[in-house]
Amino acid sequence: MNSPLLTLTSGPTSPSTASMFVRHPLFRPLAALVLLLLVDLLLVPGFFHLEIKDGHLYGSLIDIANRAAPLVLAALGMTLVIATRGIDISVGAVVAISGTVAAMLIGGTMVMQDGVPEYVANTPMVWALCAAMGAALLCGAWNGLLVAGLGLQPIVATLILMVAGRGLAQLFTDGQIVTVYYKPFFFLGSGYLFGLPFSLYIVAAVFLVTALLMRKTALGLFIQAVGINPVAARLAGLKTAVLILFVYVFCSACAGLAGLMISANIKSADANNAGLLLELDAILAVTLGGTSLAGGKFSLAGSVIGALIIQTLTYTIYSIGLPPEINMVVKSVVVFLVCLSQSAEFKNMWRAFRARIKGGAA
Amino acid sequence: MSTMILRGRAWMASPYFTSLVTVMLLIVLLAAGGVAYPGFLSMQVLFNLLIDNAFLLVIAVGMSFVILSGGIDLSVGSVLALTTMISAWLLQSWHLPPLLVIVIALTLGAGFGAAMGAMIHYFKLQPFIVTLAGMFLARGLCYLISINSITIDDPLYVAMSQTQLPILGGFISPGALIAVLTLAAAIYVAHCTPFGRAIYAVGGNEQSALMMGLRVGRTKVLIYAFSGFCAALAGVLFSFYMLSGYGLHAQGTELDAIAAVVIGGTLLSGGYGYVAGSLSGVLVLGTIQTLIAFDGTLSSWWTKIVIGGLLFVFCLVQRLMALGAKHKK
Amino acid sequence: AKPLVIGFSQVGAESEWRTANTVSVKDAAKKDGITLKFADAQQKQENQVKAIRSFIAQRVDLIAFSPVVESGWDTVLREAKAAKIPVILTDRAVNVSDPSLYATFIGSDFVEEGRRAGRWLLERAKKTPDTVINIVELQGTVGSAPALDRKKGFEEVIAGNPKLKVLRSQTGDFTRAKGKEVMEAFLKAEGKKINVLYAHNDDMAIGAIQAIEEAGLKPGKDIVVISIDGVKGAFEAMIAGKLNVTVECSPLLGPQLMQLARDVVAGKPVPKRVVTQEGVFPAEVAAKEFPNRKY
Amino acid sequence: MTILTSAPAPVLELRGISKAFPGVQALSGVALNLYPGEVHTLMGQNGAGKSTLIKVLTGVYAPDQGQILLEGRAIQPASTLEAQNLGISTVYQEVNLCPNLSVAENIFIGRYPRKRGGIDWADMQRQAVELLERMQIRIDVSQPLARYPLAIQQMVAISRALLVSAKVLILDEPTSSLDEKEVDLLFSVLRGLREQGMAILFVTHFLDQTYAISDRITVMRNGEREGEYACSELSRFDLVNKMVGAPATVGESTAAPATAAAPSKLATFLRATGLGRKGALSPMDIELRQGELLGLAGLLGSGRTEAARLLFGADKADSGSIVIDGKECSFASPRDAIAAGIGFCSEDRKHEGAVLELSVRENLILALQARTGILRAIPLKRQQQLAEEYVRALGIKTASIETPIGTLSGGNQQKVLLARWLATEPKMLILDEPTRGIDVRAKQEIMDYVTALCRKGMAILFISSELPEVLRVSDRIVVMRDRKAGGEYPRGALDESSVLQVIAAGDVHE
Ligand SMILES: Nc1ncnc2c1ncn2[C@@H]1O[C@H](COP(=O)(O)OP(=O)(O)OP(=O)(O)O)[C@@H](O)[C@H]1O
Ligand SMILES: Nc1ncnc2c1ncn2[C@@H]1O[C@H](COP(=O)(O)OP(=O)(O)OP(=O)(O)O)[C@@H](O)[C@H]1O
Ligand SMILES: [Mg+2]
Ligand SMILES: [Mg+2]
Repeated sequence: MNSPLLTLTSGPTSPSTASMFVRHPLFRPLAALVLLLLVDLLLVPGFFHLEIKDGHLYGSLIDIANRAAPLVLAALGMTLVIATRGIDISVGAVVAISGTVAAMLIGGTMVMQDGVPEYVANTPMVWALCAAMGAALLCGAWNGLLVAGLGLQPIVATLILMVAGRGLAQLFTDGQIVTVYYKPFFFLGSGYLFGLPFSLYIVAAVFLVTALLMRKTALGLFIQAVGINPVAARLAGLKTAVLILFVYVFCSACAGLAGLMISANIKSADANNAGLLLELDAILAVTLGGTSLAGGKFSLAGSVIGALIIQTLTYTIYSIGLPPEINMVVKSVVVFLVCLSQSAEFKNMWRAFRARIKGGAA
Repeated sequence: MSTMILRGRAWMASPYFTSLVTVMLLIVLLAAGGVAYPGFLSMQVLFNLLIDNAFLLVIAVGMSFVILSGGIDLSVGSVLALTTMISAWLLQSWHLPPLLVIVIALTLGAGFGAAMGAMIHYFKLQPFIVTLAGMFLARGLCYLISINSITIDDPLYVAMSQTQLPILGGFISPGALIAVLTLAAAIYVAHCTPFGRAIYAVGGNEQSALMMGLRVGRTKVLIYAFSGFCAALAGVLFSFYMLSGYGLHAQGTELDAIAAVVIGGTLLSGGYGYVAGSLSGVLVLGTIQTLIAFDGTLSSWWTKIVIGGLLFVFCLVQRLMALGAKHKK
Repeated sequence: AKPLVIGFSQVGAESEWRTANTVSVKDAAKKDGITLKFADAQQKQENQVKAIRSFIAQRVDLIAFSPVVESGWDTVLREAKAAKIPVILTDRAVNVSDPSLYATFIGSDFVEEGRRAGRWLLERAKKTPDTVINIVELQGTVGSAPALDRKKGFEEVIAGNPKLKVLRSQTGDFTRAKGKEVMEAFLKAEGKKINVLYAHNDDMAIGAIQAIEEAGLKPGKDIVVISIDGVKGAFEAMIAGKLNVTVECSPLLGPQLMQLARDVVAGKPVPKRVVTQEGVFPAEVAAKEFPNRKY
Repeated sequence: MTILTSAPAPVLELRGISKAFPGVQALSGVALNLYPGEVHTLMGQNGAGKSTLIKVLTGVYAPDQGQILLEGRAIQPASTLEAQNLGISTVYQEVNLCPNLSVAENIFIGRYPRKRGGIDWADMQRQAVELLERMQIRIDVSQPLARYPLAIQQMVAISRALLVSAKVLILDEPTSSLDEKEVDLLFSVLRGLREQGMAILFVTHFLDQTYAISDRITVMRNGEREGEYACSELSRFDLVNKMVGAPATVGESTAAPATAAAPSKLATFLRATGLGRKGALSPMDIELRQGELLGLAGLLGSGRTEAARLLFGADKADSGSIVIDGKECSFASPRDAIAAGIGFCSEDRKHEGAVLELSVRENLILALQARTGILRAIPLKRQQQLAEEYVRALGIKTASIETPIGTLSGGNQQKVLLARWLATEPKMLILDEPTRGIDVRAKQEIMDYVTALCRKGMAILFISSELPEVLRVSDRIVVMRDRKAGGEYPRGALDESSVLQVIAAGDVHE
């Protein structure tokens, strides 16, 4: 809760284009991402190699983007929730629910067609997807009602669904992993369109729609106002409760979409493991992107970059052949470094320190 | 839906009331269990609640300080695991005397917390992200020591594990006693010392606290150090309890601790609540689990659903009663 | 007589295998007219200890559990012993100072499973004695008993052939999604060099198979895939020719467990270690075996 | 008034203090001398740099340039705590207390009375009660501070500052939310301290108060020191001129706004009957007419704010009815009131008004946008145009319309919030202490602006603790006491003393 009133700022400097670029809030997360990619460039041979295989692009970068897609979606939803000073830790459970519903409804039964085994969907895919998204929306509405209607603290309100949601998903499947045999469904997770993974188009579409919604309507302004000063927002005539309800529904919708993507990608629904700890990664992505958990100002693009940072890091760890024991240590160290690089205070101290060293040496 | 939190003036008193409601509901929960399952209300079952949740209670106490100050500490579960690991390693591989090991473990825990607190305060980083990274780091360090679990056979630890302190016809473990003493000490610190009050002030409004001339930086670093200390102490209790060090111990305990603190009536935004609430919160969670264990018919998923459901009913009733009381005023 | 009451503490429902295990135990109890108190620990040791304490408080006739971890059971088992309640371990062993704390242990031997996987590979390697065989390994959850043991057993056996080299080993957390993700990274980093994939469970193998296919390679042919557990999905993959072999790890302990329980309560002597009957299923027998699979 | 005979060394001396924020040079080369035993008033228009100067000298901001000397020694306080330890006790412009702590704790935190290692709660409460008693405030000091209205919080903040025996006491607009009675009490306390040789630096926008208490005045303009004057040597007129920087025709005694048409001819906009809420306001009747300015007078805690909140639907009334344009309305939330054409400018700008991190523009259009609806975003062009327009009309001093409102000076924030409601072009506007913290000239301009709107047909409910102001601008006055409407009087029927009489006795007795 650092009020901007207290942040010490240096004097005005002439805003050249370069300095404006450096000062841009997205500069630091972006720089962190670029730095990580540079590390890959040096340590992983052929990291930037892209080739056309079976008519589509193939390579590490594509993998990262593809794998990051669900995380980006979850982070986009989480951004809005966090902007209202809330938090949603049920994202992983919603992923499990929507994936399970879709997988169970679609499933796939084998029929012989002209002597060739063919799989057809149990339920028309459109209906199944609608049902899955409907389930996700219900989850969001539930969270939203608990927070906005009942006034529960967001973390407990969503904890309820976090615990019970996965249980529900397992209840549907009897604890089994539901395998899907119906091909068109896979397109969602591992299909390609114009040479690029289909999931990227989904993410881009959701991002664009959300960004437009924030820009072209007053939603962005209202969400920030509610996050920064709910009392003032109410007195200014905002429907604070409806707004809060909306962000939780939106967050769950994003999570639901992510769930579909994940289950389509592995061609099955794993109620127990799908999206496990996704909520933590999503929150991490949002904060790495420069949005404060205290609510208010938010950056959708920042969250996307944050998610890419996380996925690149994970992928890097796999690629450079580190023993799994030290995965976590590496991850934590990188997160610390990224955080520090974003801290103005750290930069000042570092500068003072360097100046002192130089002074001592002279 | 207009009965919202966002009411500026009148909502202030509710968290205090919430703490009371929690205790009342806890009693109702226990009574319900007693009616439904024979043997549920035996003294030993109640003591088991304390014995089995001693480590959670200690963590929740540390967490309640952090939450009261408006922060959050996600690293506690991992610090607990790291403590068990370091203790086991020092005991089994280095053969250090157990008391020394305990002192080292507690110091490391407090130091770990203090370091995170310092980063949070001096570099103005968000507590969530710093402690999340701390959580990865501590867990990762466990695996650097060993990915296996290490059994502890130090006589002092074994004694602490197996001693039964008789009380009221049942028994409690030394660990449970330590937890209760920690709670008592924390309540004293929170309500009767300047440090404790500074925590509330920082949670109420950090900027104001600074303008009022409080040592906000020192307070924040100390809070996280205390939380780290509590996590380490919980780790020590856990290694008494399990007699082993293991990197996978206490996964997700941070969420349990946060839930316990919040259910106990503390506001996550800081400034409102009681440290004692963490006890009622922990007991509520423990009772829910015990109820399920006594029932013994629920499958894995029903267990989750029922835990979620009970949590919901509990929060709902708690909230409605608090709202009702406010309206009557 | 009044029905036997057994308290059973299960690890959780983290995989299909585990679910099959639970179902088997529950069904067997029902069939034998045994009252089963079931408690799910959601993968946490402390929850298991709590459950066992509550079983003791409820004075059940016998306690059975699949420990989440090997160590840390002395105290609570002592309490059980003091309350004169016998204990049976299922599926995983424990590490206690006094073996009399439990009556018997029934379950598979993870190290042996690893060895079996290794032996199968050794056999296969004999066909091409001169070529180096590059292996990538998908480990289970870091630090978990099956991951440690399956790695250990496998390494033990393949050490016998210097041509067998483990190129990469990374955790896939026992899940399909992670298995696929990690395999993708392996394929990009090592490319065509990979000859064999050894996955610590079927789920990771199934995920990895998809990654291999998406990379334009043929799983089962270009890359030999070995995994452990023998769940239905694995058999389907074998029938499709994408998986080469799965080492069975049977979850169907229920009937054996109930029999043992009755013997223990009746005071009959039982062996301290009961190993479940398990096989190795290479792809060739998959189609024949498939109809018999219960999980 | 004590006249400084011999000039002793100043306790506090500021030399060439400069401070810049991105886009604003808040202070440039400011000097100030503060002597023991004097009350030194700092005056200047909104945004002149008064608060910034105080923050620099108490360690909140580090100066870019300049020196601070305390008793001849250079100091560089890095935090308020350091400043406090050096003997500088400060009450900042925005109340900086912890809402969750009890009143007593807010006074004593950081310097608790101790007993056997712990805090002596009983002693603390006793002392707190005594301390507040000095200001004639009798409240339950064990209740959380947030329970009390702003004025009480302000008094608590002052009490806290008075608790330490400091060398220098700094008060930044302590009187902006107090009424005359409280101000008098505060001044008598300050005079006592002056006798004891304390140096007091005081900021206010009230000329009367300045002349009532100051020994010397430093005038600031645009971040620079305009000059330092002995109070007795500077006429009000000169003072205002120096603040404004050009000869101006501003004074307290400008002519009253042109009288409205005969009250009976004005159409009723809103009529509330029996409006009340348990524990907050006894049922009262109130009528607002188009083109008429209705003043609500009363002491602190008389229930004016409560009445306003009920009219606006911010709190739910539990009795009474509201009729607008002949239609019965019930307001479940401010939205309903806004839809009916009502605006409400709250007295507590920090908690109920400003959305600190948002820009001036965003704050300004918030209410308008809320009424327009979420989907029909006001085009950015139009927003900027509106913002520019109001920034000009109300003379808001800001680096740009995209500056976060939190970095504006207190008075300018207040103006933005006023503009927020003006932008909605309401049919009825409730102004609760709208001129709090606004400088003399701006106050005049704002009141002129508001009365002009009123003449064009807006109904206005005006609440102010400044009785003269209420008397001057209101067409009709309702006097409140003890959370009840005391009586209604037409313009000119009351003067200051008769209002006080009403408050004391409940009615005017000739
Ligand atoms: N933290 C900050 N960041 C940027 N600009 C600031 C900050 N604080 C103050 N300013 C600017 O400095 C100038 C002086 O502000 P200051 O608060 O000192 O005025 P003031 O004289 O106290 O006015 P008022 O009478 O309205 O309180 C204003 O233009 C304000 O916008
Ligand atoms: N001098 C005082 N002593 C004790 N309590 C007071 C005093 N002044 C105000 N209060 C408290 O203030 C509250 C009333 O606040 P309210 O906002 O209705 O007043 P108001 O008439 O709007 O006054 P103002 O707006 O000037 O603060 C009551 O709870 C009352 O107890
Ligand atoms: Mg000011
Ligand atoms: Mg008021």
